[in-house]
Amino acid sequence: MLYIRLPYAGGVGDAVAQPVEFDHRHHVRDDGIDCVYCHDTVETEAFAGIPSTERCMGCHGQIWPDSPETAPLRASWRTGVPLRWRRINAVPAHVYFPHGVHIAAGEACRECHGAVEDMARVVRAHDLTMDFCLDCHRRRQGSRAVTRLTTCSACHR
Amino acid sequence: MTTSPLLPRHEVTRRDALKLLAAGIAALEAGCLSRAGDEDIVPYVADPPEHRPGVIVRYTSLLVHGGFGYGIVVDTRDGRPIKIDGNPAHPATAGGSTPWMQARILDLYDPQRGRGARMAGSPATWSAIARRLRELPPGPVWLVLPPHSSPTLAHLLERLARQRELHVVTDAPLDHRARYRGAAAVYGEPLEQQLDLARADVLVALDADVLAQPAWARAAAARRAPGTRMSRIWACEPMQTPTGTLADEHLLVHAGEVAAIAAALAAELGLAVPHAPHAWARRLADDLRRHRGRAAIVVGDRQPPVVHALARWIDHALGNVGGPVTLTRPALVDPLAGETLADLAAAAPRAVAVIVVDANPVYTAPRALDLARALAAAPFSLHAGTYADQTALACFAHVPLAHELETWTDARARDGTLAVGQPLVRPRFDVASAIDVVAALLDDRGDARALVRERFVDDAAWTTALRTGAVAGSQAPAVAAAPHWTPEAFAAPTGGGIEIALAESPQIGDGRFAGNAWLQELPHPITKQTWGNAALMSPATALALGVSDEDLVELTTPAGTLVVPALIAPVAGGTITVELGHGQIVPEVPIADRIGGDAYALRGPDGSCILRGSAKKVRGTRRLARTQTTLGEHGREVAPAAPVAHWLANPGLVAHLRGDQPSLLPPQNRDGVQWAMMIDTSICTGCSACMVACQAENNIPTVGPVEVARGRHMNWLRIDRYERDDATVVNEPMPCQMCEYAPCEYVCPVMATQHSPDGLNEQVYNRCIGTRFCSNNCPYKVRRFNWFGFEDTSSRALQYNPDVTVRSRGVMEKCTYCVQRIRRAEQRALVEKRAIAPGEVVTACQAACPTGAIQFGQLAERDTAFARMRSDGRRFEVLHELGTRPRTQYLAKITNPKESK
Amino acid sequence: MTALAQVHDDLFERMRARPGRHWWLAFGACGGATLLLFALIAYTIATGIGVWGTNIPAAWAFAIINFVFWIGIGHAGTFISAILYLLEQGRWRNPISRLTETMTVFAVIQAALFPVLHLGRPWFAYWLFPYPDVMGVWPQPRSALPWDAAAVSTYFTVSVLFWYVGMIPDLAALRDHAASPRARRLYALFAIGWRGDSRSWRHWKVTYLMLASIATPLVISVHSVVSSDFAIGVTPGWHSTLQPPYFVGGAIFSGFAMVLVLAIPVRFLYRLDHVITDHILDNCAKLLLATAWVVDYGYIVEHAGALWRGEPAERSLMLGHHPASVAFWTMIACNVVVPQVFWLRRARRSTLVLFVGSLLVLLGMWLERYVIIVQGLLRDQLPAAWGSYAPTLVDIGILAGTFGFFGLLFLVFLRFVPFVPVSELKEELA
Amino acid sequence: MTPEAGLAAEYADEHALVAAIRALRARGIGPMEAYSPIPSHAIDKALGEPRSPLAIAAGIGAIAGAGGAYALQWLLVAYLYPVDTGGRPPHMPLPFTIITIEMGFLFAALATFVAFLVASRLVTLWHPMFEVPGFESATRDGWWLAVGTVDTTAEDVLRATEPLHVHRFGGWS
Repeated sequence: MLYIRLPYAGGVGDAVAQPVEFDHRHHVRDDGIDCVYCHDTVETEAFAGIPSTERCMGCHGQIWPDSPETAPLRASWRTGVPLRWRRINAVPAHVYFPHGVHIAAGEACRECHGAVEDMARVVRAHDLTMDFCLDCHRRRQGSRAVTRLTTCSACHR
Repeated sequence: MTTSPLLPRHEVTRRDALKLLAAGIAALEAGCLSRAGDEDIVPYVADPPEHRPGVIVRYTSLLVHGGFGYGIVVDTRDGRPIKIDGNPAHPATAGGSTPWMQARILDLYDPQRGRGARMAGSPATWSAIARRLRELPPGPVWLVLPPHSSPTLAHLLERLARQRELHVVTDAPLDHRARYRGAAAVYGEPLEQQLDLARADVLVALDADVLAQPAWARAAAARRAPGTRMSRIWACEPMQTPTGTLADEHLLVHAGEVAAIAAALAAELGLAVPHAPHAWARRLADDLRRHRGRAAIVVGDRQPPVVHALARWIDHALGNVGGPVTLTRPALVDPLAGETLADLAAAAPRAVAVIVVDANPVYTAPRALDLARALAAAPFSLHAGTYADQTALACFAHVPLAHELETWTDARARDGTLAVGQPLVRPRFDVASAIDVVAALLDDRGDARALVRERFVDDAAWTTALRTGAVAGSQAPAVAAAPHWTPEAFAAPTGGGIEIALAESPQIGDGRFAGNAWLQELPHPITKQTWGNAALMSPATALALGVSDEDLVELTTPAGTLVVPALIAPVAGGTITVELGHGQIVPEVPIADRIGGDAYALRGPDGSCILRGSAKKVRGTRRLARTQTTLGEHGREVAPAAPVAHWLANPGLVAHLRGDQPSLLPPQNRDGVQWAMMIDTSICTGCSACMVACQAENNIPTVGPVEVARGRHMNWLRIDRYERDDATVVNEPMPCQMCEYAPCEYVCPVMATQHSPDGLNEQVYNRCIGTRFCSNNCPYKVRRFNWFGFEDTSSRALQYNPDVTVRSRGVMEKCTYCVQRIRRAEQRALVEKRAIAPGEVVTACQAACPTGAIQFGQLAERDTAFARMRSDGRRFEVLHELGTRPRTQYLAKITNPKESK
Repeated sequence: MTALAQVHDDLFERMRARPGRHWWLAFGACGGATLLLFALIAYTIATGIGVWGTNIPAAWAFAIINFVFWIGIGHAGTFISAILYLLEQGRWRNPISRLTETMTVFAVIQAALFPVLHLGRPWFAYWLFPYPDVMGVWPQPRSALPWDAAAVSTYFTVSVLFWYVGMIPDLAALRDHAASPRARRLYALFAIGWRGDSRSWRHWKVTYLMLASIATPLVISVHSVVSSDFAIGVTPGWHSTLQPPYFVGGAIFSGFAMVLVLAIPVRFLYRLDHVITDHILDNCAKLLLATAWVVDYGYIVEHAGALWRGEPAERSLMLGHHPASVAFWTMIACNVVVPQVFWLRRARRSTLVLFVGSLLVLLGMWLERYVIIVQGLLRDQLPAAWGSYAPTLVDIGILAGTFGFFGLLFLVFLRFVPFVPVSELKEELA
Repeated sequence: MTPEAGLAAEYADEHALVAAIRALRARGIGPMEAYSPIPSHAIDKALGEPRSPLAIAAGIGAIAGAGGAYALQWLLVAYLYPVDTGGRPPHMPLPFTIITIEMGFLFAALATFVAFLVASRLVTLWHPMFEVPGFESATRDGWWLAVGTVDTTAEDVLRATEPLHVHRFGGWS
């Protein structure tokens, strides 16, 4: 009961090693690449989309073609074995979170993901508990009444 | 719907998709709080075109059954086919489906198929077996094939016949030849009877389950609206079929007497044929005369050729041909040609090879032939079949048969329409298709795709065929044929004892689907029995034999004996019906192994399904796994029905069974988006396609015969059968009623079930603690409980619908109106900034229903099929007096019996 | 030697008697059954409640029947020790009050096993209580199950307090006259320093009175709440305003049977005929007869109601053939016929007749719950959904196990705690 | 208030004890406490102790429990997450009443018990009186009196009341 309220329990701020030391600060801040360029289905689909090796190579075929940083990428392209990223922001399997609708409703990515553009290595910004979701949904509908946004089957099926 | 060129690069990514999914399944086990880095995300190496993660892509393809093609559309997600539905553009399905069509998706992931190819008892690969085929020495090759209509296969066989001595045996356990023999007797050639039931005022089914064909069911249902244009269905059969439950004039007779009735009918209509007058036939003849040219007579394949011949003659006598009935050349490749299994049994030792494709003759052929020995005697024998079944064990080599969604096929519908079946996933096992086998014999290295493609003139035709799922205008042209036939005197049913009528199982067919758990656990449309068969008999017969339900009975025919439990059913007195396909001894197919009794053992060498024999009670009983044991209404008005005349005279017939009850509770909100369902009991045949569709869509587990017998079957949607006092039978599909004042909701102590603003009764699995109070308080008993951990972790889990939670042990579950489809549509609409269009949300059961008996929509809808049913005067609520105000409502059953005089 | 001393010494001497062979035999049997109980509970939780006979439609069966049965047993205990106390029936109340209170506490312990055990996911039972979770979802006070949780936990707590407060002076006595220092230290702990000073006695009297007056309405409320598990449902045979009084009557009925089943052997084994007198047993038998008529009246109303209300579901359930007809007729025999022998004074005075009669009543009352719960579910509103029910060995083993566990606790209590309220008996002398 | 030290005397029966209390009070000697195997109204009268106020504690507990329970139910299902269950209104007094009543009983009982422990100074596992030889008779048939003084006049008066025996206890023993 108390444990579950600790940020630790929600995995907030856990540092997780990724196959490639991918730095969002650099790509978003320095290079000014828009989130949607890589997470290309986020605006319409449930799944935000993780760029394929092909997509990464699109740039890194020319840029840093022989940097050790991008070596795993080239290996994946060569062997056809996909990269295995570690999932940072996850909800349990019985929760259905559609990205598209949230973006369409005008939510900013940072509402749940935090300021990813400032993260060298992505960490979880919120514990993503049901309370966290409900609070936001209730703020958006402006009441505690149960509506399309706060009924069970909005997220659980 | 889009085509799928299936370039090799996709194949790679499709496999990755499967990997991706495996991770997803693992995640299902994850606990309530996810931690960072618990799961992996596996992106594609290269993005496949036309693919967006998590988006359903629909492809057309084809299923083949009894030699005919059934066009389908398949939902695939991340490269994984997960759901099959009928293709509206294909004449055989017209968008509807059947239980076996819905269940075929399970076979695709069936671990029982994965036993792998083998030769001489040791594991082998298809390529190794194919090499053996290419290197066969010259000499006679025997090929056992099911009836087929594939132009590609026909072409290859012609080529093969030119190369070497080829003997083709067409093996259909339930012989379809009688139909063609009858036609041949009348017309001189085996013409096929085509039906346009939308034009039939009178439909006569002589021992024929006409409405089992989805397209025909759809057409016939269109004529069942109560009123002046309402059709009349006459059925006479030894045991009631789904068609029989809709019949307005129903007669139970010995299967052997159907011929006599057909003769009496023909005589009434002026044919000089030896007959005995028959009252039912006279009334029918009278009705037919009143509807000259607007009737159709259909005869079951089980009946002897003479009955088919009589029916054809009657069609002409009444001028039905050119009306509801047309004649074409058969779509099956020369249905009457080919040799028999008897020839094979004799010739096997002299053959260089015996090759059995997609058949299990060792199990289905008359035992006297002893095919197992014959196959063993052949120098080389190969079985290409779905499972490592009896024939596989008797053969030298075995290769798993490719599923239709794993390979390229083509086939014609009964009306001749050609369609191409495209694979939607790379085979999970080392498999071969019929085309592969024949191609190997031909030493033709072209792959199946190329061979099927050859049959098409250009790319345009090819892609159109793939996109639409049917080649437009390819149906067989009507042929004008006059009957020149003088009926020979035919043998009336002879022999004493009792009649034993063998029938195809409505669940597992002739046994080919015995390995499919969904179909094994599907309740029989009439007897509600699952997992096995029984000696089905009338109460009178049971009384005469001194048996009651579940007592063991020994059936004996000249060919053999069989011991099965008795079960009282709507069967003609003096007839015992036993369904085929069960009682297989197949250790490598656990689902089918030793379930029920093997009725093939009773068949004589002629392969007839209508036998005379004896039956006697033997010691012991066997528990039958039935899902419904009470058939009466017991004083409750839950299945109202009336003859059309009475209904037209009393429009308020069921008015007292609908509308709001006085209540102390605040009125329920019905504004805005409010979902509801309508079910028309007048056109529900009880075929049960909806039940399997629901199972496929909602990840519903199967629990096996023992658990079903203990009252723990899991189907969210069941079809209740009521035999009313007035002898009308009502099929009443029973999904969640979505009560506005739901008794289940206020008794849940943890709010795991409650009401959504759009009128859904929600069940939250992850909140449920399993008190089961909701089920006790559900007057409709539509809730199902996970008594054990029923979720499947085998490769079958790949079929799971990712949009639906896989329920764990100890939680309650129930029909949700396919809420995942509703929410998906809602979200699509939100993203596209529009409202949900009427008819945009289609539930799985609604999509599967061949007759359109199930309609789903919003209360606010106007002039949609749903809205029309909602405003129909036949609308009633089940258990209306309880004041639960169900959102699922029904239309009373109206029949159209012939006024008797 | 004063009269007080005589009573004191006499009673304690008898109660401290070394356990005889009977005690050890009973202890062994009950211990075995208790082990079986916990083994089966572990098996059920590990495998799933599918190991029981429950199904759809009979989603509730043995677990809930046992729950209602054991809760009911408790009632007579509270009735005797609280209500008779308020009615100043001390003469025949005091000697058996401790026994009956103990019976209540231990019976409620048995009952309390089931609401948790019968869940599909017992490890989430705590969701029934409002605790500050991170889900923002709460229990549902419109459902009868949280009512149960509240009623049963209240009933248990109050019973334990009442039981313990009454026991403090006797525990002090045991402390002061204990044989061994170890026993002395142990009893000193439970006696919490009772010295019998006039202040404590004054507060003690009031406390005991208050607890008695709180326990009294609980006798009515608890089983009324339990009955609402059924009364608030739409299931035929459940949905009836008759249930609360019917259940309370039945509870006290079965409770008195259990009192006799316990008191008679105790009186025999500890030679307490002069304490637990024939007069007391006679009174219990009279109450048994009276409450039997409450229950029988329930049966009559139930069936008459079905007859004139004429609701098809109820009619076919009550007047049609009973799917559990064997259980039904056994129940009628045990609850209607058997108690009538207690019209006879000789029957009321014969411990054997009392003992056997009480056992039959216990059987009958268990079957009554079986008939109410299972039969209603098997013959629900929609005929197509009718089903059948058969218990499994696990069901039966768990039921037997609870009797063992109950007996075990009771034997241990007899051995270590004054099961006759000595101080109250002394008080009567003065 | 109960003497922690002073003189302890045992008497043959209730009358003797009561008489002694009267005698000592007449001389204004105190404080005093009587110990008896059974509750005795006579002793209370002699000591002039007021009636026990525990009923009030029960009342407070009942009101607090019931009020709290009802408020909590309203908060949880009518305010925090007012979901529609079976078309019932979010705030439903009737069903809420049941848990309210039960909680009233529960907290009344708990309050009474706690008040009892506090008021009668219980859970004091050791007390000077326990050191007095023969005091264990207090839970059998002994009638004891404790006086919170040791001055000679008090002792003389005490001995004049014909106790069975007198001991010093507490600090002076």
